[in-house]
Amino acid sequence: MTTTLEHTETSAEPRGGGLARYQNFGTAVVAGVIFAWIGWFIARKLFWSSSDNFSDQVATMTAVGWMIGFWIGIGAFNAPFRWLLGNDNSRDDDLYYAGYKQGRARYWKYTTDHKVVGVQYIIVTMSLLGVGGILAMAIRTELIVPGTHFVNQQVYNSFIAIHGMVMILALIVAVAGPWGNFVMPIMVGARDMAFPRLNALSLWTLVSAAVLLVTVLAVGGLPVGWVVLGTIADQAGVGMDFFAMAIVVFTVSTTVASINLITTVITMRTKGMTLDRLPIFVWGTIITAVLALYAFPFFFVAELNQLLDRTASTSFYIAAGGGTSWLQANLFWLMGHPEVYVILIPAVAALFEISSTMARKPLFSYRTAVGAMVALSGLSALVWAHHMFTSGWAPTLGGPFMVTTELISIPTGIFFLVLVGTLWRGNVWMKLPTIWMFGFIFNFIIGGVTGIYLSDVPLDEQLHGTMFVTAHFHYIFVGSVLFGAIAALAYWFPKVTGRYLDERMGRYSFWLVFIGVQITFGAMFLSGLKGMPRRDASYSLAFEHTNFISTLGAYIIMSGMLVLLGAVITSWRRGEPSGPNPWHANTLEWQVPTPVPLENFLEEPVITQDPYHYGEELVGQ
Amino acid sequence: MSIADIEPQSEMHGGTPGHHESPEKVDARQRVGIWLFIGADVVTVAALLFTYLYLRGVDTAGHWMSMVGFPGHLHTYSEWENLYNNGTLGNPKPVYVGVLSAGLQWLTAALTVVSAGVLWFGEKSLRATKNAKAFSPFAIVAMVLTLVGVVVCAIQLGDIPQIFVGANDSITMSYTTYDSAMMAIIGSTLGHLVLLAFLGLGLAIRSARGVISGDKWYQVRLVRYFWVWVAISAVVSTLITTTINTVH
Amino acid sequence: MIRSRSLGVALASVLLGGGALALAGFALATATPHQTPLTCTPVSGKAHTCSVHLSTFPDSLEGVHGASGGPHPDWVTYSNDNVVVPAHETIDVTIDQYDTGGAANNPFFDNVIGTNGGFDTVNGVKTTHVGVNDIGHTFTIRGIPGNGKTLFVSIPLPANNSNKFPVKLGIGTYPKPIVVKFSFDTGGPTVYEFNCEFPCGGSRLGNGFGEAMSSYGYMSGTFTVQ
Amino acid sequence: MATSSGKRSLKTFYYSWGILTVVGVLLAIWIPKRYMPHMMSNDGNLSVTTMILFSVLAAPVAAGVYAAAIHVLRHDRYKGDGVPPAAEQVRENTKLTVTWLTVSAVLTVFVLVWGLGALAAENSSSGNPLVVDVTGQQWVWTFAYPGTHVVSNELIVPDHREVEFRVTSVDVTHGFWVVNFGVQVDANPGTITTIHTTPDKLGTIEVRCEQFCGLNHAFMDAVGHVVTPSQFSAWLASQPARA
Repeated sequence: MTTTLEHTETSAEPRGGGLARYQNFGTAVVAGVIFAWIGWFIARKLFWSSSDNFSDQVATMTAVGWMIGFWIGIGAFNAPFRWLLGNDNSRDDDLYYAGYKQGRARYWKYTTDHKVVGVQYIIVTMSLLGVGGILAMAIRTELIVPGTHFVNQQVYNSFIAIHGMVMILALIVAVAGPWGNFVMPIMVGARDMAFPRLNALSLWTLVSAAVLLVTVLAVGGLPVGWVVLGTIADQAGVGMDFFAMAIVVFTVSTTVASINLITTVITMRTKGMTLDRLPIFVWGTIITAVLALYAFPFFFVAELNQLLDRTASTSFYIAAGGGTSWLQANLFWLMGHPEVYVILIPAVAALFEISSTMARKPLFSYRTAVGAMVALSGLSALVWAHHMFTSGWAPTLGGPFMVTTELISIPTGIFFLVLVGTLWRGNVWMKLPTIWMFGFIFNFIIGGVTGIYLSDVPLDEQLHGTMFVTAHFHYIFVGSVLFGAIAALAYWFPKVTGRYLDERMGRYSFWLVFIGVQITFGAMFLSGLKGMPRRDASYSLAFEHTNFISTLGAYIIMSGMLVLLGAVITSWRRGEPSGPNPWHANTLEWQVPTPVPLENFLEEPVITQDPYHYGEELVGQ
Repeated sequence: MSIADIEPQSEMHGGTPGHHESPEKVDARQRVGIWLFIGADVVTVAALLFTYLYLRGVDTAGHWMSMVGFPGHLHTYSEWENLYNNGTLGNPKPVYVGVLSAGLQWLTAALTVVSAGVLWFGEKSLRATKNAKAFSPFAIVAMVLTLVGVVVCAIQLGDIPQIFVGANDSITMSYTTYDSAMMAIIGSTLGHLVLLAFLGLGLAIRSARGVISGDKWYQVRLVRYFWVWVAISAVVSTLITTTINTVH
Repeated sequence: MIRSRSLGVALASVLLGGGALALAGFALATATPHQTPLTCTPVSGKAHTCSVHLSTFPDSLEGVHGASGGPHPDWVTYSNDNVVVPAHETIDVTIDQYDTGGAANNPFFDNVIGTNGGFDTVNGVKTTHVGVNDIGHTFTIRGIPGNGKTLFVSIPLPANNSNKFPVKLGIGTYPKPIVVKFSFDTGGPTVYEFNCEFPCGGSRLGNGFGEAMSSYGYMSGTFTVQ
Repeated sequence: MATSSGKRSLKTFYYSWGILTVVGVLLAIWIPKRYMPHMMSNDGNLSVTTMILFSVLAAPVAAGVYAAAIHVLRHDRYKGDGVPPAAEQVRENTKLTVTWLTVSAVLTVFVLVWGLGALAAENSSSGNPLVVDVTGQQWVWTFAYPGTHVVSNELIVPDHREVEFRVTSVDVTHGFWVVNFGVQVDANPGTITTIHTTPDKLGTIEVRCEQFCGLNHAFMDAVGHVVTPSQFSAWLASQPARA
């Protein structure tokens, strides 16, 4: 059903935008650096130079300068001040901010169109995965043989911490960012997100925080592990201040994005789009958004306390001053475990959507799937202390938290039932998204089962802090979430670019990454079982072979991801044209033309049934 | 020029082109947004109070309100450093900091409550008379009250006593955990008051310039939701910090 | 895209990307400085014995950070952090201690442990401990069990509190060093890590083990047994 | 293969389920025994048994999902080109969902009961354990034996007598983990945390740090021995007083 659209060409150059006409990523970086220098300069004058906190105070002011400068440079403060002065955006301003008639430049500006923000999230996710991937290669190269031959321990420890945080950042936004922004508003029949300007704010605050997080490596690194436990983090240099500042900004960015997603789904669904006609991916996005809204303020306060300890001589986490690092551990993990489900649920929801379309069958037990996601996010707020079973914080709480943690395997089990149930007796179309989905199924079983071992307190006393834990969460993050994110990328790539992600290169990449994951993290399980602690720069000869195998596997994953990168870059411009609905799916985003018009729909769609009716000719327009 | 750049026609576009969407729809949408923002703020304030109560409960080595060191108000930092360096410091004694003034805390809470009341009253009259210009002074008064609150918070932060403690090869300044937690809570209240002042100023200018008119007064109501929440959070945190503080 | 083109692009991206990463890795490996190793000079007259000479300084002007002391001239350092010793050999270690000290936070490190004979000599005098309250630094060396001979040697280096500074080295002036000598035997090829166990890292954060203690190339180093 | 309603042979499913379950169970029994460290205490043995038991329990569940996936790949793959036709529009199978929920609930309850039981067993104490004060500091473990003046960097404990480790740290958080006893607890500055177990075999044991603690975290290991009680008291006597 391709509607022919007459091009109402309005010849004039885009008017409006005011100051925003001159603001883009370039001015943002320049303003950021200038304000960072101003912050550095003021701090050196303002603070007393021979106090213990001086270098931290200067670093924090520099980071604050970078943030404020970057936001001024990109144009984030334009709207609040125009609101303050009462001259709201004119229609032309709104059109300009929506990136109307600006071609490729709109991707480098404070553009509010949810489709542009979606593409920007793709770029940010891929660059974060790139940086994290490079660090992963450095870590595995270091561990190829016992001894510290590649880099010394301090550099290695910084690589571990920044690899961890950058990858966590990348995976939090990997599915909810690009597809929660590009696809979800169209799926519910909305013209744009509820708060378009806040949408751009979330993206650009994430960029400013990610840049600061990566510069931590340049200012002395962060040799303390990504959980920045209070006691060891106190020994870190100014890199810790940059890290804490980046996290404080990142948590605000994610909370604002969650507000945006939830409001869009609650208030902007089109006529007829009742809750039980919502595509399952929309459910996944808002359940994640609610969980993130609850969880990320804890991370904000945990890192704010850390910043105050270092700059204002407070004693939140300093035993000598009456503080305790268990407070930091609790605040951190109150966010920490909900965070890993904020990472998992969007990928699972995207795979539900893909499984239904690719099997040409309705999603198996739709309500149970939604119920499982709700139950999982509810439970995930009650399990945080299983990260602290062995910390000695509250031995009597070992039992209760074992109970809540092991209950999580029930909703997670439902995910398998729904996924395989959808594929069962379907006409499974073995295209790129489907292949990555089968990879997900294989890896998520291993990731899920090994989670149960770690939830058993007596067994956790043997496995906690070993490479077994590292292998477990890599099977979940890489084996399940990354596979789901790549499946989503392959599935919605035609809607973004109008071209298929190259099938053949996608399969080469799949097999390389899949086999690489089994080798790398399979051998890592064995290292962990044999007793190799986590985050060790060097290790006993007993772990020689398993680490060597793990590193070989890591090189295989690297080459697989490079092939995927090559596929994305070449397919974006020169891939095989796909038309507006290559997978013949029923969800709304496939009923609009590609490239998607600025307002998504030419007239408001009316929904008469849920999007899982295959066989009858497409309805709903 | 690709299809994406077709001139948008419809009235429906929320907040972007074709933007004279009906105020009721914009109000309904922004109301959900404000409530979710308040929800996130509730969790943040809860986390700050959790920090306060947790540290009080743990009271590691009795340092909730006392620390072995030298009272900060006797000398400045450099004077303590010189005393330390030429060894005439004497040995440190436990310094007990005592509770921060409940009066100032209740004053801050009262200012938030009164400013919220002024705003609400102004809103009621705006809704009744539809005269936006008359609302502007209410917004100004509310803003001024919050700015007074900012000053009071700054005074409280200044009152927090410092203690100088030896740190293996030098002397350094530190706060007890009670003072640290109070610094975070008072700092958070200060931040919220600055945000309220900004919002109040915005409402004042917008109503004076007629941007907030008869059918667009919902913007005041949305700001009032957040304002009332900040007042509630100020009262609740003050209630906690003034009643649950000393450790017997 | 036709089949061969996809394969070509796939191979190109692996080679290109992999090559770039390898270059970056090589640059990184050469960027992080490995100090020129301090070798063990054979002792004439004693079979299978060689000697190593280290010093502990109150600043980082003499150590591996160059004359100007590098980014943190006031941090305490060992004179070298990359010692190479032969396997199955007796190592005679001499340490010149130039730094002041104080009370250790764990009395265990006031004892001499694991040396040949169980003692060391401080300015020629045989001792087994120096008193908990005036330790300058410690020399504590061990490896990872399962890698070569299990070794644990810990020597307290007495605090050097003399107030005369006759010795001139580079741009710094230092008191007459306290000379501590001890020896231990190495086993098969492996890597031992030595560091100071006295809380000499300043600042209120990090319980005395921050700064110099937790940074590479200051108060720690490796003994590579070849 | 076009969708034909009515029962179709689930041969592929059952065969692959059976084979995979057998393979899974064999691996479940072999891998922990082959790869986990040589366990020398009641808690250590418990962790190996738990590992084996949970893996054996997980094998049929994992095999079931894999078998279903294999069956789908074998029978339900669309071989033609172009868009596959709509399959049978099955939306719900409440019987399957309910059985799936009950099976996973039962398994979870069993895992829970086993875990809580094991936890209780682990926390039970014989009353008069040998107390060892463990101090972790950046990058060395030291063991003191209260009542004697012995402080050592090697952990020597008698066998068949419960030992209680009272663990603390003088600088950052470390993770005291006796690899061969299968017990671990963090060493936190300013507080004492305890863990106890009963060694039951003689031989060498290893202590490793499992909480990241900075530059030489990888080198923060200690060696020890489980010896007979007589050897233990002889060793205590032979140690110099290093209070």
